[in-house]
Formats: sequence, structure tokens, C-alpha cells
Amino acid sequence: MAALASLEIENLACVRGGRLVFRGLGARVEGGGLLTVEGANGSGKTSLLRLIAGLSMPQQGTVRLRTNGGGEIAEPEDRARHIGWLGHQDGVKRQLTPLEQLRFFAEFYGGTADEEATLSRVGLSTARDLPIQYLSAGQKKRLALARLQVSGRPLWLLDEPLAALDVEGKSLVADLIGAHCAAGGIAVAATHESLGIACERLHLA
Amino acid sequence: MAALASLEIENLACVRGGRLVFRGLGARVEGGGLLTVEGANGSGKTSLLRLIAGLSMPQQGTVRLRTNGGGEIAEPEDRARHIGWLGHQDGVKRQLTPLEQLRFFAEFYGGTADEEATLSRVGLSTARDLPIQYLSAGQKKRLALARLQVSGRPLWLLDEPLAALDVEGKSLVADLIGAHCAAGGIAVAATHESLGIACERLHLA
Amino acid sequence: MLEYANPKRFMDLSGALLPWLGAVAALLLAVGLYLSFAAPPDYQQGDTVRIMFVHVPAAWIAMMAYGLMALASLVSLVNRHPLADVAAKSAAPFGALFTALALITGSLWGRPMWGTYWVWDARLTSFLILLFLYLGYIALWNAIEDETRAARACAILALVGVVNLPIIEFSVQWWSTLHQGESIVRAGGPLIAGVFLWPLFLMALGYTALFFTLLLLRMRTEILDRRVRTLALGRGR
Amino acid sequence: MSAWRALVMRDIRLATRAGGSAMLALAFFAAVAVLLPFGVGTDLKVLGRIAAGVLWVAAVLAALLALDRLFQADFEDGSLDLIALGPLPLEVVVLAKMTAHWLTTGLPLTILSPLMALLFGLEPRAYPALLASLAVGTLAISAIGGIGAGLTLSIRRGGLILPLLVLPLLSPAVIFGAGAVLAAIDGLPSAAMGLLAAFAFTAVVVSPFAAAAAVRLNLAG
Amino acid sequence: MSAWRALVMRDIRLATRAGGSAMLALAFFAAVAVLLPFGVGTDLKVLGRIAAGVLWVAAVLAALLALDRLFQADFEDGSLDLIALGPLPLEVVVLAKMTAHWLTTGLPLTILSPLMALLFGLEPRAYPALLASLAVGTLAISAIGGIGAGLTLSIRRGGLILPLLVLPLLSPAVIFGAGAVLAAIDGLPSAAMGLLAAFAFTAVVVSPFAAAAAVRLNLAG
Ligand code: HEM
Ligand SMILES: Nc1ncnc2c1ncn2[C@@H]1O[C@H](COP(=O)(O)OP(=O)(O)OP(=O)(O)O)[C@@H](O)[C@H]1O
Ligand SMILES: Nc1ncnc2c1ncn2[C@@H]1O[C@H](COP(=O)(O)OP(=O)(O)OP(=O)(O)O)[C@@H](O)[C@H]1O
Ligand SMILES: [Mg+2]
Ligand SMILES: [Mg+2]
Repeated sequence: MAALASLEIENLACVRGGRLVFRGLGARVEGGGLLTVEGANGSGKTSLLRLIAGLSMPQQGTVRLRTNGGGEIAEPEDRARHIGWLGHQDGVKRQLTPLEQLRFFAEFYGGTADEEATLSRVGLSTARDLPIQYLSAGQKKRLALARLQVSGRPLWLLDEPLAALDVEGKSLVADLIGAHCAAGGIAVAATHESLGIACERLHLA
Repeated sequence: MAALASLEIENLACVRGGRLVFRGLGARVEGGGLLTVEGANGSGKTSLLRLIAGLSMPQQGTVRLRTNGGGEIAEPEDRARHIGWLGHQDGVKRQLTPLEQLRFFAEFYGGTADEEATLSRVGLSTARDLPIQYLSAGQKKRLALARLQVSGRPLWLLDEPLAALDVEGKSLVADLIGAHCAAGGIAVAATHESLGIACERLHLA
Repeated sequence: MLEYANPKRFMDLSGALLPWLGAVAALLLAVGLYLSFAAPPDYQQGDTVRIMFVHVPAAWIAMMAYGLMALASLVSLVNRHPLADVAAKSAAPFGALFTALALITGSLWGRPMWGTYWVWDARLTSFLILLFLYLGYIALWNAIEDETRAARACAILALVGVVNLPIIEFSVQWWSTLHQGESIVRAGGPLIAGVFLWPLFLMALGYTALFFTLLLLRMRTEILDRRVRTLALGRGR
Repeated sequence: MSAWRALVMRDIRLATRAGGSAMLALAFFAAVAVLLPFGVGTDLKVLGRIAAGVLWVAAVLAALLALDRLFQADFEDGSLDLIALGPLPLEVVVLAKMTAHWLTTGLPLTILSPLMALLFGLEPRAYPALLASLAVGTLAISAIGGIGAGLTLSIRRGGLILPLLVLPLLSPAVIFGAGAVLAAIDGLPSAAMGLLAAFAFTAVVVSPFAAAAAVRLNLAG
Repeated sequence: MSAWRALVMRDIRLATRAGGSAMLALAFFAAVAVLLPFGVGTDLKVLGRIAAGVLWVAAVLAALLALDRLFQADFEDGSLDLIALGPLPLEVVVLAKMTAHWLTTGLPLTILSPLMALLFGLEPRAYPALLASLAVGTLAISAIGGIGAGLTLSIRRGGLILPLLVLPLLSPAVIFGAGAVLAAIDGLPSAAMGLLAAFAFTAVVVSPFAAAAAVRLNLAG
């Protein structure tokens, strides 16, 4: 994992469907830091994460990554290569088993993780060869968590990472984020619940 | 709303995909009561709700409703007519505006609710004529809540009612359930978070 | 050019221009139609030749409208200018209309000339395809709720579809067809007598003025619609 | 009754809204019919002969495409659970959806067909047979297609498996329907129209039960 | 390179799994080709004449049906976000998906076509032209269809609008493709095959860019 020095957001404005969602947003997260994004329903948390990922373009403002070497990454295409994405939708294919999906993502993202170990870490070892449609909501979310780990990307963007998870699953998420940050990664999480770890907070009005 | 005397579950067993999920499950909720179903991911909460609704059939055991008049409802088709359903998926149509969707459900379920008042109760009054795809995850959930109210059904089955809602939305859910039970209704909620109201608990292992 | 592309400027300018343009269209069409009927019957075709004055300009406008739509789409993709979106979106229904008009008049003409309403010849067929391109374009606009997204998706479609224009234009040269070859706008001067040329010319100008009148009207309503919608969205939250 | 009306109206609204299936089924029908002469050659004598078959097959395909998501869209977003818990028996729900489907595809296809027939140079005296056979035949398509849509409900890529299930069941409709038109071209009497009507009647009566059973099965899964 | 391979393999696997599009496109192709003679009548002389056109149109439709969800399934379940954030530029991603589509539909359709031609009694000497024109033409279908699939990504009921967008763009392929076969039946020389190849080449070169632009804009929405 190429460690990052910081994520910088400056004067960001977001328009969706012709409507201003937020503007003048700024934030800065150092390597090893966790930023949680809070705010009411419809305040723009998901939109902000998509802007950071470069999946959509801001009306105004910049998002910038700095590498430890001092390099600066401003182009969305380059930024995309540093991002581990845990979206609102689980991105899970019905036709493939958990192990197959994970293998595909590891190969596609060029990671070197041990897929089976990752699956058992998220509590899916017994389900690894089941058809996906046999999984419950929380089990699918766990698969998405496994995929995130396998990606080997330094900047994690998490949209409601706790949704659908049981108590043990929630503490698993906290552990995973903790380990990721301890290794020098950065995480930004939009959530309505506390993650239970130290973090900076950004509140969208 | 035809008030119910009780919901009785006896010796219920559930098999999914050839695998036993739970068995020997029993519970009884009196009119005005709230039962929360807890348990780890994959323990069968969603499956239990579908069994109660009559959407799927148990391997063994019975689900029974008793009306205040002393009548007994055991047939799944009859039971279905008493159920207000808030599923995991939001059941929201992209092509229709919130108001149109709600109107359809009110007419379809034969309710007599005031749709606009219901929408403003769940905080969607300003969004009532927006295309649905402009709504955030939480806003869609709020629409589903509005639909539940409009249904006018006495037995509410709620699958993770708090997911995707902000703090204010969560207390709204608690209020709605409270009001429903106070009016003599019954609610069964599968959730990983506390609803913050008094309830009986059923724990699936 | 771009300074007129400011929607406000556009509204002012088009508002001032519209009555004049409308008047010119009406005048040209009136004179053109009068001359069309005043022209002598053709020695071969008799009175049916008069369909030409309705048919040929309609076909021209139909193709020009697609060209215009594609051009506006290009501008919209490159410069992201909302006015270009509005222009492209507004041109489509009238393009479709004139295409339909050319098809209908053409097949009415075909009955006396070729003995059938329809033949599957290259020009007719490629022109029918033009109608489908228009319909697809309109359907795509309607199918995507989000305005900007719809605009850009449609721009891509319009540009890809541009390949059909040369096929229509040159179909008469590439394949032997029943349909008339180039007889008016061609190297070496027109093959048509002056009595027919004049009304045709006036009708073509009249159609053009009519098209632009309709286009401007439609663009204005579209812009006003958008303003209303943006206001409504601004309240909804 | 008002629940039935609400459901039919909702489905019609969904089908005619942006991206809805009604207009598109028409456009698809026309596009397929237009595409064929490219490949077949443009001899109007040949085309007039095959017009009935081509229009029938194009109509079947257009209606099938619109069927694809008859239940599936509602299934995937959870609406079908809500509808199943509503006041109507599932058989009636299914019938309402088939009705809306026919009103938004079968009926407009039938109305458009004479125009298409004109392009193909169909014998004028065969027009009544074409209209009648399509009006009746599309009823059978909506009904039998509904069974297929119910069966393929839980298959994500149901779009392809559906025609496969349904086309063999529909082949009698195509045979009788196009047969009625062919007989009319030659001015011959034919039992085809009567057979088609009987086929459609049976389909409409039986399908709601079969389709409802299929849907119920998928909901329980 | 291994990312490209992973993506193509995944799409092939999805297409060949239960309910996948590969087998079904074949079956659909066969079903349409079989259905048509029911409507057209069974005169082998007529059928042999229209065989090229019918097979071409059936192939186009079969490939189009499988295209419908080329990107849409991935879009709806969120996979497309993950793929867009992967190591490949979106143009290459799109090309990989078109490749997988062709390998699972265009290629098998081409291989199956002689069998269908046999049923129609196609002139034996036209077989090479049929095979060659389908092999090349399906490339154009996968490419241009990819643009349509990208454009209709965010439309839930995209199944019908897609053919409407794509069929007009594909009509040259049908004209040239079936034209090549018709010329071969008559033993005439023809430029159609060359034109088809040029058309397909242009389509394959241009489409990834147009399709990627379309996908990108839908992701941003
Ligand atoms: C549905 C049937 C028809 C269609 C779709 C059609 C289409 C067109 C189109 C697209 C053009 C414009 C060509 C250009 O500007 O290059 C055109 C021009 C013309 N058409 Fe037709 N046409 C039809 C029937 C007829 C018939 C029956 C006649 C008379 C025999 C006719 C005579 C002409 C003439 C004289 C021109 C002007 C040619 C020139 O100088 O370019 N058309 N038509
Ligand atoms: N369609 C299905 N077919 C077969 N088995 C299934 C199906 N859906 C779920 N299961 C299995 O049934 C069990 C219970 O699933 P269920 O969805 O009821 O769990 P849950 O308690 O709601 O979990 P969660 O907290 O994750 O939502 C799981 O072990 C799951 O693997
Ligand atoms: N596709 C879209 N097109 C236009 N507007 C949208 C779109 N998606 C969301 N919006 C609007 O943008 C605003 C922000 O939405 P977003 O999804 O970012 O909210 P959020 O903070 O994630 O909310 P939630 O807590 O409910 O998930 C909302 O008001 C919503 O109406
Ligand atoms: Mg969100
Ligand atoms: Mg669950």
C-alpha cells in the first residue's frame, strides 16, 4: 500500500439535479487519520464521497492527495487509483460465490492478499462457496468489507459502513479501519452512528 | 385500524436453501406490544419476518393472529391483509414522485389517510414532487415509512427500520411505533440498534 | 458568438427577433404557395408536380435540422453550454416533424409516379431511418430524468447518428434508385425549368424561416420551463 | 375494485412514463419490421407475401421485451412484497398487470400494424384479418408472457430466458394468426381465426393462475 | 493486462453461468429463426431467398438482447463504481466488456448460423459469405450496441429503448451483411463484404470512446 501524506479538500461545492447541496467545504486529513462525515438525510454525505473518489465532478473547488514522497495528485483519474470504495450498494454479483468475487477483485485491482484468510477475517469462511443469493443483508456487507481489504488501496471511502451489520460486525469495521489507519492509510466514513474510534468530524448542514 | 388482541408464534422452524436457520421458535405479543428481534447477521431475522407475513411458509409450526372479537386468523392469505410491511428494500419506484407513490398505495390498500400530511410528518413535504432518483438513501427510507402509515394495517413488520436514517429520523421511527402501539397495534422489528422504546426482545442464536 | 449564448441575452434577443421571423415565414410561404399553384402543370407529371414544392423543402429542412442538432450537440459536449443543449433538444421534434412531412408527401407523390406508396429504395429507406434516429433521440431525452445527464447522453447519440446524413445524401449516387437524383443543387446548374425553380426556392426559404421560428419558440419555452424547475428543486429539500 | 383500478393505472403510468415501455414497444415493432427488408431484399411481391409473418413475429418480440420486467422490477425493489400483502388475491394482481401490459403494448401494436402493412405492400383485403388476428393474438401474448415473466422473476438476466420459455408456447398463436392473414390474402376461407380466438381465450383464462403460482413460488424463495 | 484478463473472464463467466446470456442468445436466435417460417409459410424457395435477411435480423436481435444489461447490472448493484475505480481507463474497461460480449454472443451465433441456414435451405455456395459476414458484422453489433448500453445505463426499463437507439445505427451492417449473402447466392461479385468490414472496423475503433463517455456521464449523475 503506497502510503499517503494527506487528503486535502478545498472550497468544494456540489450541485445535484440543478440544486446546490453544499458549498465552501474544506477539510484536511493527514496520513493515518480518520474523518467521519455526519449530517441529516440528504445533506450530501454520499455526494461528497463520490466527489472525493472522482466518480463525479465538483461544481467548484478541488480535492487533492499528497503522497509521502511529496508528490501531488489532483487529476481524478490518478486519484481513482488510490481509492478503496465501500458504497451504499454492496456491489455483489448473484451469479458468483463469495470466493469467486473476491478472487476477481484481487486480480483486477492487482492486490496480493490471501482471499481465504480475508473471508474468514470477516466471518464468511463457512459461506465462501455458497451462492450469493443465499446470503443475508449483513453477510453481503461483510463480503464488501473483504473486498475493500483486498483492494490494497490507501484511501478508504466508506458510505454507511455499519448499516446491516450486527454488533460483532460493527466492532469488526472499527478494527479494520483502525488497522488501516495504523498502517498509514486514510479513511473517510459517512455514517449516522458512531464508529467508536477516535476521529475528526465533518458536519454537513 | 382493526385492533388485534395478539400475535402468537408457536414452535416455528425455518429452512432456507436446504439449511435449517432456526427451529422451536415461540413468541407471543399482545395488542399494543412491540417485539424486537435481534441476532447476528444470518441468524434469520428477515426470514422470520417473511414467515410472519405469510410471504414464505414455515417448515413447521404456526403463526396466528387473534382479533379483539376473539376470532382467530391462521390462514396466510387472511393474515396478509393485516400486515404493514417495511422491508429491507425500500420498494420505491423511480418513475413516480413521492406523492404519486403514496397516493397509489393509499388507494390500493384502501386507506383513508391524508397523503400530504403523512409526507410532511416524515419530513418529505418539500420533496413530494421531486423525481425519486433525486432522493438520498435516507429520504427513500422516509418515503417507505410514510407508506407504512398510510397502509392502516394493525400488525407492523419492520426489517431494520433505522438503517440509513439520521438521528432525527431514528427518533421519528420510535415515535411512529410508539403511536401505533398506543393505538392498539402490534409491531415486530428486526434491528441491530436499540429503538429506544420499551419492548420485549427475541434473540435468535 | 458566445456572448449571445448567455440565456438572458438569448431571451431578449430572440424575443425581439421572433415576430419578424414569423412574419417573414408567413410572407414567404404565402407567396411561395401562390406561385406553386400559379405554375403550369408539368407536361409529364401534370398537377402532381405541385407536391414537389411541399416535399423537397421538407426533406431539406429535415436533414438540415439533424445537422443543426449534431452541431449543437458538439458545442454542448465541448463547451458544456446549456443553451446548446436547449437548441439540440428543441430541434429534434421539429426535425422529426419535417421528416414525417417529407415521408408523407413523398409517398403521396409516389402513388401517381411509381404506382405505389412505398418502395424500399435506398433514399427512402435511409430517410425512414432518419425518422427513427429522431425518435430514438427524443425517447432518450424523455427516458433520462436528470437534465444534464440527458443532455450529454443525447449529444453523444446525435453525434454518432450523424453518419446517416451522408448515406441519405449520397444514396442516390451509390445505389441505383427509383428516387430522383440530384436535379436542383448540382454542379452544372439545375435541371429544372425556371417556373418550377422560383416557387421551390421561395418555399425552401419559407420552410427555413418557419423552422427557425418554431425552434426559437420552443427554445424559449424550454428555458422558461427550466427556470421554473430549478426554482421548484431549490425549494425541495 | 378500486384496488384493481389503482394497480392497473399505476402500471399504465409506469409504462407510459419516461423510459416506459408503451411508446418503445411501438418503436421497436416498427424498427424490426423496417430492418427486415434490408436483409430480405426489396421486392414488394416477396415482401407482401411475408408481411403477415414478419409483422406477427415483430409484434410478439416487441410485446415480449416489454414483458421482461412485468414483475421483475417490482420484485427487485421490494414493491412486489407490498403488493402481495395488499387486498387483492395474487391471481387478480397478476391479471391486473397483464391487462395493463396489453393496454400499453398489444393494443397500440395492433393500431400501428396497418401502417407497417402499407410499407410492406400487403394486399388491401387482408387488412381486416391482420387487425383482428393481432388484437386477439396479443391478448394471448400478454397472458402467456405473464406466466413466463412470473417464472423468470428471480433470474437477474431474465431478459433472455423469457423469450425462450414463451416463444414455443406462443408458436400456435403465430401459426394461426399469420395463417389467417395468409388465407385472407388469397381470399380463402380459413379456420385459423377461430382457432386463434380459442387459443387466446384459453390462455387468458388459465394464465393468471399459473402466473400467480409462479410469482408466489419466487416470493417464498 | 491481468486486470483486463480478469474483467473479460469475469464477464464471460457471468454470461455463461445459470441464467447467463450466452446460451440464451443462441436459443433466442434459434427460436426467432424457427418462428418466422411459421408465419411466412414453408415454401423452401421463398425461405432460401429470405434466409440471409432473417438470420441477420435474428442475430442482431439476439445480440441486442444480451447487450441490454452489459453495463446496467453492474451499475445497479454498484459494481460499476468499483470497476471504474480500478486500474484500467474506462475506455479499456468498456472494450473489455464489448470483447466478452462478442465472445459469448457474436461468435457462438456465427458458429450456429450454418445449422440454421440448413433449415432454411440456403444455397450451399452462400455459406462462406454467411459465416464471414456474421463474424465481422457481430463485431460491429457488439461495438455499437455498447454505445447504446452505455447511454441507457441509468434507465430502469432500458430494455426497449436500447434497440430503438441501436437498430438505426446498425442498419448499414444488415444491408451490407445480408447483401453479401444475397450476392453470393446469385454468384455475383459484390462490394458489400468490403463495406461491411470497413463499417465494423470504424465501429470498433470509435465505440469504446463514445461508450466510455456515456458510462462516465451516467456514473457522475
Ligand atoms: C416517401 C417517399 C420519398 C422520400 C422519403 C423522399 C425523400 C427525399 C429526400 C431526403 C430528398 C432530399 C435530397 C437531397 O437534398 O439531397 C428528396 C428530394 C427530392 N425528391 Fe423525394 N422522396 C420521396 C418520394 C419522392 C417522389 C415520389 C418523387 C417524384 C417522383 C420525389 C422527387 C424528389 C425530387 C425531385 C427531389 C429534389 C432532388 C434534388 O435535387 O436533390 N421524391 N426526396
Ligand atoms: N434466498 C435464500 N435462499 C437460501 N438461503 C437464504 C436465502 N436468504 C437467506 N438465506 C440464509 O438464511 C439465513 C438467514 O438469513 P436472513 O436474511 O433471515 O438473516 P438476517 O438475520 O436477516 O441477517 P442480517 O442481519 O444480515 O440481515 C442466512 O444464513 C442466509 O444464508
Ligand atoms: N442522482 C441525483 N440527482 C440529483 N440529486 C440527487 C441525486 N442523488 C441525491 N440527490 C440530492 O442530493 C442531496 C444529497 O444527497 P446524498 O445522497 O449525498 O445525501 P446523504 O447525505 O448521503 O443522505 P443520506 O443520509 O440519506 O444517505 C439530496 O438532497 C438529494 O435529494
Ligand atoms: Mg447517503
Ligand atoms: Mg436481514
